[in-house]
Amino acid sequence: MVININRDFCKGCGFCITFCPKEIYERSGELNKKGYEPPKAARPEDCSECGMCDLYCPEFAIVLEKESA
Amino acid sequence: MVININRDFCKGCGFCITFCPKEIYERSGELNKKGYEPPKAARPEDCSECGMCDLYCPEFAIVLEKESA
Amino acid sequence: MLKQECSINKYFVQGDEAIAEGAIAAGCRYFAGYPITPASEISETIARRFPEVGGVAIQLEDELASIHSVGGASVAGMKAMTVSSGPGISLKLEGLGWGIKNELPYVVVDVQRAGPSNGVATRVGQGDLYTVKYGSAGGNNSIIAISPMNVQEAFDLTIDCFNLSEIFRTPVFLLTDETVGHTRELLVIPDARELKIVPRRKPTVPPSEFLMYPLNTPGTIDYPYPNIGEGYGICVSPYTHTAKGYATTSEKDHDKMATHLVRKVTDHLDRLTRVQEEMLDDAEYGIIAYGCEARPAMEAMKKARAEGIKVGFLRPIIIWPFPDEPIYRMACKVKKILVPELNRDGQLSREVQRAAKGRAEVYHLGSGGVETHQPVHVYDELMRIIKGK
Amino acid sequence: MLKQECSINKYFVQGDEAIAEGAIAAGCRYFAGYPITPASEISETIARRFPEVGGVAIQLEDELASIHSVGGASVAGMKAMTVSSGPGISLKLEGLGWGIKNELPYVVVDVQRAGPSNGVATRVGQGDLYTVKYGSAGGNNSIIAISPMNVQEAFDLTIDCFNLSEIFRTPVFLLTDETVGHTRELLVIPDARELKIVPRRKPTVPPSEFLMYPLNTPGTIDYPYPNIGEGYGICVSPYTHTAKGYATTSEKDHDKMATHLVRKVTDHLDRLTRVQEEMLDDAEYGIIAYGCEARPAMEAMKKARAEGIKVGFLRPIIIWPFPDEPIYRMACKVKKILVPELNRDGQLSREVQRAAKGRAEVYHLGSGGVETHQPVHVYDELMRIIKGK
Amino acid sequence: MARTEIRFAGFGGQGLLLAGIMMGTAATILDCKNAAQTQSYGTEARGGASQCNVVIDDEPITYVGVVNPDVFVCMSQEAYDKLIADVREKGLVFYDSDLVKIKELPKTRQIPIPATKTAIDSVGRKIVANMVILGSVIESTRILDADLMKKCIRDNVPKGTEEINLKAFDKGRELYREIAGKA
Amino acid sequence: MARTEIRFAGFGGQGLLLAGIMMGTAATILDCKNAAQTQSYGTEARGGASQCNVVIDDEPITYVGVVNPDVFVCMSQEAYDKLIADVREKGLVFYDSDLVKIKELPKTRQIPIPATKTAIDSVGRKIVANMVILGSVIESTRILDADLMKKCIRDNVPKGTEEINLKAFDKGRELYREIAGKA
Amino acid sequence: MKNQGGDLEKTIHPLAAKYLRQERMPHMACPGCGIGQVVHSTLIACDELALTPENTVWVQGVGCSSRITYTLWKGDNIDAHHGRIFAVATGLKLSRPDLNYICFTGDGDCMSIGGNHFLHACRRNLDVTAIMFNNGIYGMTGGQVAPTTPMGAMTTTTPYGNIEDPMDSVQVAMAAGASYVARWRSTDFRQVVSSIKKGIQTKGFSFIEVLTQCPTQFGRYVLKTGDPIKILQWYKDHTVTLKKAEKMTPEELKDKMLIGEFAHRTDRTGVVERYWDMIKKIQSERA
Amino acid sequence: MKNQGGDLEKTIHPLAAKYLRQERMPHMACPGCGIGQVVHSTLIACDELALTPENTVWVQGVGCSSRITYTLWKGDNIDAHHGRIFAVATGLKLSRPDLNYICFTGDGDCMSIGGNHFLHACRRNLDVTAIMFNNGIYGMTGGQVAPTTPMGAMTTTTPYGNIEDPMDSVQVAMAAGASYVARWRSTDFRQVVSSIKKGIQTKGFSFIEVLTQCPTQFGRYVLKTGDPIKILQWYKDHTVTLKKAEKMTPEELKDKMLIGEFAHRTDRTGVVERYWDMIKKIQSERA
Ligand SMILES: Cc1ncc(C[n+]2csc(CCOP(=O)(O)OP(=O)(O)O)c2C)c(N)n1
Ligand SMILES: Cc1ncc(C[n+]2csc(CCOP(=O)(O)OP(=O)(O)O)c2C)c(N)n1
Ligand code: SF4
Ligand code: SF4
Ligand code: SF4
Ligand code: SF4
Ligand code: SF4
Ligand code: SF4
Ligand SMILES: [Mg+2]
Ligand SMILES: [Mg+2]
Repeated sequence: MVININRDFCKGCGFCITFCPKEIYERSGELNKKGYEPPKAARPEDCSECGMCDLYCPEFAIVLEKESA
Repeated sequence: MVININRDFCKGCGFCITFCPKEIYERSGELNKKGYEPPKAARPEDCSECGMCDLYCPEFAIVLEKESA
Repeated sequence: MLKQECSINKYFVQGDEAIAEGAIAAGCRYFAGYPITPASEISETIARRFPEVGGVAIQLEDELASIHSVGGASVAGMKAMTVSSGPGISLKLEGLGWGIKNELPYVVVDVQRAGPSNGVATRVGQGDLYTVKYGSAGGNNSIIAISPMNVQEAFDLTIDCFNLSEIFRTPVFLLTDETVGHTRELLVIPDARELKIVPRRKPTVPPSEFLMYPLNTPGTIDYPYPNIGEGYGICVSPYTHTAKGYATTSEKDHDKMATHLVRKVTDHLDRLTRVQEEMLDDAEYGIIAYGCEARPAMEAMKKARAEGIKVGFLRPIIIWPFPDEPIYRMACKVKKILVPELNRDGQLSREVQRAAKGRAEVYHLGSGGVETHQPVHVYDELMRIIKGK
Repeated sequence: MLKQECSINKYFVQGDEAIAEGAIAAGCRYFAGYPITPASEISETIARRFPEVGGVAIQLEDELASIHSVGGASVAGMKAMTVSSGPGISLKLEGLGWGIKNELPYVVVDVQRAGPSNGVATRVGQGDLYTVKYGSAGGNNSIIAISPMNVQEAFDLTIDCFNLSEIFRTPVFLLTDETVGHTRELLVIPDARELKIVPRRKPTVPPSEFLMYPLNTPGTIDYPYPNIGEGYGICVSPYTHTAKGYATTSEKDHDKMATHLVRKVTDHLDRLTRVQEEMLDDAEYGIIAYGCEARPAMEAMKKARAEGIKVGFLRPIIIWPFPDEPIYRMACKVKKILVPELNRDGQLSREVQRAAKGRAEVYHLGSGGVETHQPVHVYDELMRIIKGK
Repeated sequence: MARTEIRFAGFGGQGLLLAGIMMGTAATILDCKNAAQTQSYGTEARGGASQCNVVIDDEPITYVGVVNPDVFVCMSQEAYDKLIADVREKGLVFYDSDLVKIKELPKTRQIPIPATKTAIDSVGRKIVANMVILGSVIESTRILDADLMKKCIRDNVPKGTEEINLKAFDKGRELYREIAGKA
Repeated sequence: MARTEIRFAGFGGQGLLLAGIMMGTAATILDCKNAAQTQSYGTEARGGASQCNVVIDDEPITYVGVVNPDVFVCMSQEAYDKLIADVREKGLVFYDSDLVKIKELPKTRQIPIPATKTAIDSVGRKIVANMVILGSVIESTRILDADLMKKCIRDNVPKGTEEINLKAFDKGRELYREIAGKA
Repeated sequence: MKNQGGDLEKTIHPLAAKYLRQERMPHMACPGCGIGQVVHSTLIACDELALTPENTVWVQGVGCSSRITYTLWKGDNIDAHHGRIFAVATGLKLSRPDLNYICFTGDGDCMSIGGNHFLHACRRNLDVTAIMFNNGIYGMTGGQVAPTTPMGAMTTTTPYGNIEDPMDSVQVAMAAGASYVARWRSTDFRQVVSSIKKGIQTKGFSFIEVLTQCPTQFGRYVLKTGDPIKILQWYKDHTVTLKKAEKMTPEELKDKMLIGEFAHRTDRTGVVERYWDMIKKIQSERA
Repeated sequence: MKNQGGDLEKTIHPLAAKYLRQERMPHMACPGCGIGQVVHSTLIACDELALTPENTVWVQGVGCSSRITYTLWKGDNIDAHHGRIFAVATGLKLSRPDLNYICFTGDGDCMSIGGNHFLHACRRNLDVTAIMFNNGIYGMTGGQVAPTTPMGAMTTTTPYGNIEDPMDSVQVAMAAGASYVARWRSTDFRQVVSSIKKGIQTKGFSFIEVLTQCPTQFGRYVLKTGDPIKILQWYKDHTVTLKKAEKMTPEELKDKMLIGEFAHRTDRTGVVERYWDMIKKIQSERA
């Protein structure tokens, strides 16, 4: 799975970090232009492609691309 | 039972005539000031004192007095 | 409507019925109302007639719903109308603001009755002159209002309301009254081909080039309104908008919008000044009245003229924007102006006073309403002010 | 409200908070509102403070409910208030008519924002001058409106609103704006004993001799309002009423009521004229402004005076009834009057034009709102009109 | 024809409004005259005072109100008491003689028409009393041509009631002729 | 003191409003000066642009707005870009040097205050950055007496947060002295 | 045997004498209108509860409901704008919780223009007694469609038949939380009296809908008859008690209106009591 | 393995690319607000039904519901005054019955100021799909009490705790006659998508209430936390599915909000279809 994060859209709510069953995401420690802290996909290789992070993200900031596709 | 009819209040709806179980009332054939036809109590002596005519009259035009009272 | 004879286009009907027919003739095909005396006859006539001509006529839960749904219908491409009176007009003012700000063409009929509050619901009054223009909070508006004085005008001017609403993209009021609404007179409905009807203008450019609101050229009229569902991405909202229709809070954007809304009327006063003038040429005194009050006023003028007193008469037909110019001209000519009207606070007379700029003395002849003034009342008051008592 | 020091009566607070405190000081003990920017802070302050002082403060389902319930509370003997802005004010106009017609004392606060429609909800405008006076359909009204220009006045004039509402038995508006409502300044709350508070007057005659409405002596003020539940058989309705409060449709009765409602204000203009006048004695030019616009206007005047230009200033404090008299006097003195205001249609300037009766040229300096004019804008415009460009 | 003002007054439900509308319709649509009709009611939804005013003129009508009627058709005592004073000097009054007790008025001709009774007696329907009295008015005043009036009635009353309405109208004309003969 | 205009600008949530209110409160209630404070936000409920303006004067304040601030406290790039041009000639600019990249302005003194960072580093709470920068402003401009300002802070911040706020304020004063010393 | 109405003084109805203003009689309802009957039942209820003109206020909306009842009551009469009856009553009751309020409203007044205030009065459980005259039409303004008008019915604004389903106000009242909810016909005298009494005694909002015949408008336009007796018959044919309905099929219940007592909750108080309790609590905390 | 967000073009979400105006992104919701999640579910539903910006109109009220969604949609965006969304939708749908309307409203917008239009939209069974964001508070105006705010909750206008019972809008919608009624949480993605799809496909009024977390106001004032994750947990603790609820006692259900599909009627059409049928009938009769 390729995990793209639109850092400008992200508002740092942390849903992706909390609700990914595979704990793929982590805090990045960096702020975006608006002062929010987007996550980073620390372990994309463990991704089960469940899509929850995409659904949970209120900002359309997570775009998943299946490697196969 | 004494049956008093306020002829000025009556609007001639006919409820008393229709709903008296004892058929006490009849059309009077006379019009009041407003052009309505109040009933007359034709057979007050047959009255069972049920009070329906009083309740049915929308105009507070029928006042029943129990003879005993 | 009673059946007609002779000509198939002659009817002896109420002003209210004439308004309904005027709306149909103008192409109105959406109507939402809430019953209220003395405007209900309009709704009732429309309820009967609209399905025949393929229009939607619906009674909604209240006045708020009616005017907002009329706004919705206007956005959806319909010529639309709502009607009311008194408290019902007050209730429509919030919705009216949405129409003003979004430049929606539709028509509101106010059949004035004696107020305030419910007042004498079945009888005439003239208390809404400012209400229709300024009642919707926030200012910066572009309301137009037209006032008929008889049944034929009720028909004709209803058509004008629709036409002006399309040209100026704004809600237009037919500001009438119970007397005009309930009086029966002859109505002649001209052949449809003789009527000038302004259709909804549609954009001729593709969506990518189209702007919802002509804010970059303030005062623009005759501006198209796209259909929904055709890719124009219509943007309509309560918020101050950019030319595209996006919400904005910038001072500059807001001023642009406000300026356009005001200027689309004030830049075109030539198209929006319409008065009836009678015997003003040599007049030394004047009477100004509108709607139902115009008729006893004219009768009074005739009586005075018959006695050799030089009295002239002016009637605002388009009453908003107010005809400042013709009234100022009149004020420069005559010494005193009498303004009979059916309210005690003096509404038309205040406006006349403003427009007269001190060039003539302005006198208010008020009445709470219920009946129009009788000609003799107007005449007597005229004599009184002439004699300076 | 931030805690105070030194004096226990000094606070650095918003105009909105000052209004809430003014209402409490005036004896207001019923409040119903519906949230709306920029008036919500009043509701929030009151929600916190009223239970402490034994008052009822409730948020109802909408603006219609709020004002009608305030009317009900007034009938039930409470000093009562509601607040709003923009579209919310439009929604209160229907209910207002009930208050006007039934001569109910209560207060409505309009914190004006930039309109029309929702406009820029969080920012200032001045578009409701006519709305508060004429928005409620039907005319024949007796609305009084007062406009503060700073936080201290927001407090003081709120008390005056309540007092006048009791004296004149009519709804009174505090016509303020977002700038005054949201600006924080020093508020000094005097000791309760120093405040003049007009209580609800109660009849001194028995019910059999009491008439609800003083229609037989039109223009009567200081007239009592009985308590409910005490045998006075209070009669309040939407219908035109007789002196007893019974519904009537007679022309004469209606005219009596209309006349009384209008005259109770117009017969007492001495008690209802309040303006601030600055440097008018030798003035050749004038500026007239109200509310938030008064402050940049005065600053502009100072600047002009500093340069030796003889400019005077007038501010209507009680803005309805409009101060015709002082403005006419001013117009007789100066050549030109500039009227800065936060709307593009010219509201205050139209009124000034009317009152000036042609004695001075009147110029409108408009803006859509969002920000007040800056002093330099007013100054520049003043120079422009002085130079006659 | 000079401006003529006609007032119908009585209770709601007596059909006076229809009588007035019929006159206005006939005048404007069939006779190319000008006419204006106005009305007023009391607050009752049914019964209560009812008034219908008609102005007919060859000239265009400026003022549509009726202040001092030339013809006053009166079908209730209340209306009579309240409105009789308005009648123009030398005006004509038609009143339902079973419902209204008149007072002496030297300068006014007051014509008793037992309209309600006649309606009941002749066609069995109280509701057409309006046509009876309209017949009398037309027969007496000739404000409009009677045939034209009848055409208008036929065209405009509810389907199926044409004949009884016309019969009542003619009965009213007859009645007037009788009374006039007597007078 | 002559009329002084101070503008705080940045994001919502940075506490700039409170800083302004604190100045106004101290000036009016503790120092018998005149003050007026106004504000404006963007449309976002959280985050978004935020501005707080304060006018302080010994004389009564006629006009409450701030047009050309004497002091501009800036805590976001957006605010800087939009508002820097308004600063009065010879005005002072205090900016959070971690959030704002300034441009050259020959006639304006621009003072970098790493307020957010200092707040985090010194008391571990980003939220008191407002007090840090306020401390710098007071230390630099002396618009108000620092002790009086501290009394005001102590009295008006939420219970339990007095100490960290005061600490941040003092830290800001220190910071300014350091920077001024360097300059 | 004495007889009818020679003596007018004699024939003043005792309830009218006790509670109604004589100078406002006879009231303005049309012949055969059900409103007078409901007023009668209301007075019986007042009498049985020993209410007085001093401790009881009549509140009205706009419509025949108010045209008939306004200023009949000897005590205070507070008539609100059309649809605003419960808004006004909210102000009244919160300000003077010690008085009883009987609110007369119409089906249009309550369920059309006043629908929102009605909903929230139910939710807040405002402690007043509401009597809704449901005549299935707009009476006062001349026979326009109401939200209670039956599907298919001809009215002046639905000349081709009503295309909307009527609102069941009893269901709405219950969904929104009213404490007491009942529906009867105007001629269910015993039940109406009993419901009004319960309504007055119940804490919170009491809603009593009464199907009241309107010969003038509903009769004329919908049923095509002005005969009050035929109209009463129609109501008889189109109503079913809750009890009976239990045993009926949906098919049989089609076009029938249910009558009976729908809710009588005693488990919750309303906003008025709660507000004043809150004030007391806060003030005693501060004291 | 590619990685995160270096390439902005790359990270435009496909649904956003298909349906939303890029220049309006990111939208204006606060961090962690549930509205964006519901918009996401709405787009999935649109996509699965193959709706297009041309045949589907977004309609809004006033509140965060509109502040966030207005002019996001590539097609037409019609934002009504506060509370008037269904009035405006009535005009739109009756005029252009061929288009789909998705109406975004707030709990205050729909149930407080807009309560009456909501009631009658349900009764008329207006053929639009309504999505109500219930955040239990007034978000946009700063945390005032809403008709959905829990009893006892502290808000800016109930600083001593809310004394009113919340309105159950699902019950009201059913009582008033809506064809489709459901309630879910913003994070019940599958169910929300399915309900929106059913709503669009159902004839008549579809009402889908979504409990949407509002960290900024509900979080701050009611739950005393701004942490979106804690707020989602609160919703988890305070909701129960219809199915589960069947087996629970009233005591256990206290303070719980029911979620699930409450009504799905297919037996009645609505006013729009009926009106146009009537027009057709009348016109063909005349022709
Ligand atoms: C704001 C407003 N809109 C409309 C009216 C006109 N109006 C008066 S009563 C009424 C409806 C009456 O219907 P209902 O409530 O059912 O009472 P009914 O007369 O049938 O008893 C209407 C529409 C009004 N008075 N005020
Ligand atoms: C007529 C009117 N009254 C009040 C307002 C102010 N206002 C805007 S949104 C809103 C309430 C929002 O609450 P809700 O509908 O629950 O939406 P949320 O912001 O919580 O999503 C209010 C009161 C307004 N815009 N118009
Ligand atoms: S798709 Fe599922 S597993 Fe993969 S990152 Fe997203 S939430 Fe985690
Ligand atoms: S869910 Fe979306 S907005 Fe929230 S932290 Fe993750 S990427 Fe950012
Ligand atoms: S009391 Fe009963 S029996 Fe006697 S007259 Fe009345 S209805 Fe008839
Ligand atoms: S019931 Fe009453 S109003 Fe009706 S006819 Fe009998 S007495 Fe008259
Ligand atoms: S119109 Fe109908 S409801 Fe009204 S008083 Fe007459 S019969 Fe009763
Ligand atoms: S205020 Fe609440 S509902 Fe509104 S956008 Fe922010 S979190 Fe969402
Ligand atoms: Mg009704
Ligand atoms: Mg909400």
